[in-house]
Amino acid sequence: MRHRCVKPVGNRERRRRRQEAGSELEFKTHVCCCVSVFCCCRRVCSAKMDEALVRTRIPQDLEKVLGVESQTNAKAAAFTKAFLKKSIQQNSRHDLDGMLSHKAVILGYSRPKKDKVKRNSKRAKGLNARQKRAMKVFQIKPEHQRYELFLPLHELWKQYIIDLCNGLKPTSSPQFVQQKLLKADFHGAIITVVRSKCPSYVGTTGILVQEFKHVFKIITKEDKLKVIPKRNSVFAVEVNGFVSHIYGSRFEQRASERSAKKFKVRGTIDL
Amino acid sequence: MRRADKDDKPTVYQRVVLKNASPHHYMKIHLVLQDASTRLSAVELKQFIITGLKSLYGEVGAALNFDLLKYDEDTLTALLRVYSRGLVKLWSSLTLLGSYQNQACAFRVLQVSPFLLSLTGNSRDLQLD
Amino acid sequence: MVRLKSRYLLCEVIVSDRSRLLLLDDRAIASAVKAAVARIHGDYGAALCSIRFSVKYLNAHTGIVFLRFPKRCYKLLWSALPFITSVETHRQKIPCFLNCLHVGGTIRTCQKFLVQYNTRQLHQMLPKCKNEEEKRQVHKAILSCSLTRGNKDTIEDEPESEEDEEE
Amino acid sequence: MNMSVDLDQTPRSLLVCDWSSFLDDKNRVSSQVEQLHFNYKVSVLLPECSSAPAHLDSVLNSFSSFYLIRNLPIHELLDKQFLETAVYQGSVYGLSYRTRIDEDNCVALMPNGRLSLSLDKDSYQLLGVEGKPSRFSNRTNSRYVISIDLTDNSMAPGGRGYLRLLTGLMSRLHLTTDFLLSHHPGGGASLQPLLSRYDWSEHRPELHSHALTHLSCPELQSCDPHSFLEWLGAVDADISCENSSISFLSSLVCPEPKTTLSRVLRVSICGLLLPQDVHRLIQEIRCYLEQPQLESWLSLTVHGFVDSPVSWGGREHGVLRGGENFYTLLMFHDHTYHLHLATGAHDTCPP
Repeated sequence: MRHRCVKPVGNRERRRRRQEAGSELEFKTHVCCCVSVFCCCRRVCSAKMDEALVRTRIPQDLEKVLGVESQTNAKAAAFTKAFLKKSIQQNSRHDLDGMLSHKAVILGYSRPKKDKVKRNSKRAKGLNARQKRAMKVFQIKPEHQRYELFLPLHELWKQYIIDLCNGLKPTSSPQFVQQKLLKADFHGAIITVVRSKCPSYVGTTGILVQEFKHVFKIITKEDKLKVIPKRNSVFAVEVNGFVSHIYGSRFEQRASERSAKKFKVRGTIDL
Repeated sequence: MRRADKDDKPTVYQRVVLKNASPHHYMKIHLVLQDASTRLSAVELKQFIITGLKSLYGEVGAALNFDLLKYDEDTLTALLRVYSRGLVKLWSSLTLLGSYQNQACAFRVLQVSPFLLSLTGNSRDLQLD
Repeated sequence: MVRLKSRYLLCEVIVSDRSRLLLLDDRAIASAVKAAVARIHGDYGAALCSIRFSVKYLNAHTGIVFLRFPKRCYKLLWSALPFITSVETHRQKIPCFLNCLHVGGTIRTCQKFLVQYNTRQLHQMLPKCKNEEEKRQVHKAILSCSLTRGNKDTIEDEPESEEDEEE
Repeated sequence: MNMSVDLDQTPRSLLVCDWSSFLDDKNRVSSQVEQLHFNYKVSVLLPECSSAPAHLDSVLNSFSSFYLIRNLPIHELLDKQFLETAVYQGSVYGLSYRTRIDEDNCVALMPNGRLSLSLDKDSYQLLGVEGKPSRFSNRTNSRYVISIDLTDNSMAPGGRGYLRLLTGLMSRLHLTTDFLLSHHPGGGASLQPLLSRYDWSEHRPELHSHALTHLSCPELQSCDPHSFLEWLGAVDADISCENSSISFLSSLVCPEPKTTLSRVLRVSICGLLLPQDVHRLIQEIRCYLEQPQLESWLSLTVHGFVDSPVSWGGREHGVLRGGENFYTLLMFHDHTYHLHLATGAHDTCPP
């Protein structure tokens, strides 16, 4: 952390100075290098188990066999120094450049966002709209578009509403029933369009098989699947003699979201 | 304003279409008074309408020419004739006339037409009982 | 750009006794115009006059008045101006009438006209001068007529010089 | 000078003037008369005549009677028996009574078998039959006009359109109005099956005649149409034209040049009048005019119903201020005639 904060400034500083006075910088780098070389040597030596062993003189007999002449201690030390200096100097210089460029990379570095990754993983669990469409998940096959197939659903729905409204006796108040119906699920209800801005929708009746945000899909007695926009239409739902009118324009939510939604008490009844 | 399509022999067949050419407009109005027993003469009625015009449109409005063609004192129903350009002024001042001699009153405009003839044949008067 | 269009009426207040001109102020003129409009055009006119009517500028020395009316009804309001016969100010009734000199869409055009008008007046005055001193003064005044000087200066200066000559 | 703002504008009005002769093959009087289906009032002005001639009187008295049904559900007009006895045979004239076209739902059944409904927005949305926005409603459509041809195949009893309209009128929009009915040529006999089920009454057109004396009359051949109509209206409404131009109350005067007629007879007849009867009357008047007389002209004015949803032909009609749709036929001795047709605002041009 500290590095990230401090070094870029120093780096920039240094670059600026290099531009100002190239020679001075050169010199400084050299000094720097020397220091680092020394450090290196020392580290290398200590890493090697025994320095003394290296520096021991080669025995006389071996000297003869190999045809080399052992140097004096001081001479050898000088050589090693020179050799190391020569060979390592290049590397250290390289490193320095590398470090400089590396630091520049640090400048623009940003922390990977963890939550994004999380969301991605979450989304990947389901299908997106296009995939759903391609796979026709929510489409009812033509051979299944039959009114009598959905009659049991309607029976279930009736039972559900009666349970929801505590038996739905004729004595129960319409306000109470409407309050319950407002939050109820309508899949399986028999709905009728009683008013619409578009006259051709008026009078259409059938079992509600699917509800989307903006449309109802109903299946009519003639086994036709009809898609009816909620907007600009009024629907009537009949349960045990209670007829409720639903203003579609005020009902434009998904069935699941509706339960949590608060409805406005007053509003225009105009389409 | 005018469109005329004439045949080759204008003496034989001629058709003229007049659009917005009527110089006058005619109004059938009915005065409703708070106290139904109050009677107005024709002169009083015209004077009353002129005061209405004067309060809404000032002296220029009071100078607006209109005729009280017919007035029935029993039913307080009158026929007015006004130049087409003054129709809106007259009508609006009738609407805003609210009191006659400190009693509330209102003018009901029954029918307005650019033809006097059409005021004599209003099918809304048909009574079948 | 959309803007509210107005018409500026450049009028001069004509009084018999010029010294009483100095008694005039904006509010007196405005109320006189409003009263005249209400009398001539009734409630309808008074309502139109209450929207964007204002007295933009009044020079009490020369009696020059700028009136602003909304463009859509300026003719109606204008028609009431000849009916102003007196302006009441400081509990005094000043008999006067308004003479409309120019109608413009902006104050600037009205000002240009006013400068031109006053120059013309000075030119007419030149032959009538009696002595050299007067002639010299009128010459000076004509030469000083231009719009390049400060806006208000021109308006105020020239009429004053004109006035000097008259006296 | 246009001082005020939009204060001198008046809604549109149309006056069509035709000058022609009955002897001309191209004259269209009979079609123009027949296209105005719902006539409320016919008034005839007979100059130099103190009592109506016998044959004119007989024609006026033989105007067919009409029927008023109270609280008729409109779906009864789609009744199969009614369609077969009345609509398909002859021509039936039906119009809702005491409904105002600017506030209520109006229904008209035209002789060509078209049913025209002028409905307010809420009723239209309930009914569920395709219609058109009315020319009389402004930007927000508050009135719709539905026009249905009952003689069409789809509107035959049992057909798709028929069932749709029937269920709409029976179950959703319970449209009930007082209804005026008349039938040509069957009269009451063709309507009897429908009438017998409801509260109905038969009405004769009301006949009024009024004699006027010393009437000043303009020169008709050269008179400006508007002045002529004004004069005729003044005569019809009993308005005196004897004013001086300086009188306070009224300055209405008879247009110059003028003559004075010693006697004038004004005959008017009110009710639901059939165009066929009007046509018969015109023929009779032409015969009457051929006799040598003092004054050789005669005028006939026919007023349409103000609240009818249709005027000439099947074109839409409405009330903006006056709802005028009338025509005046001024006939002369030499078989020439002047025909003035007038409609109010937003109506289409008469034929």
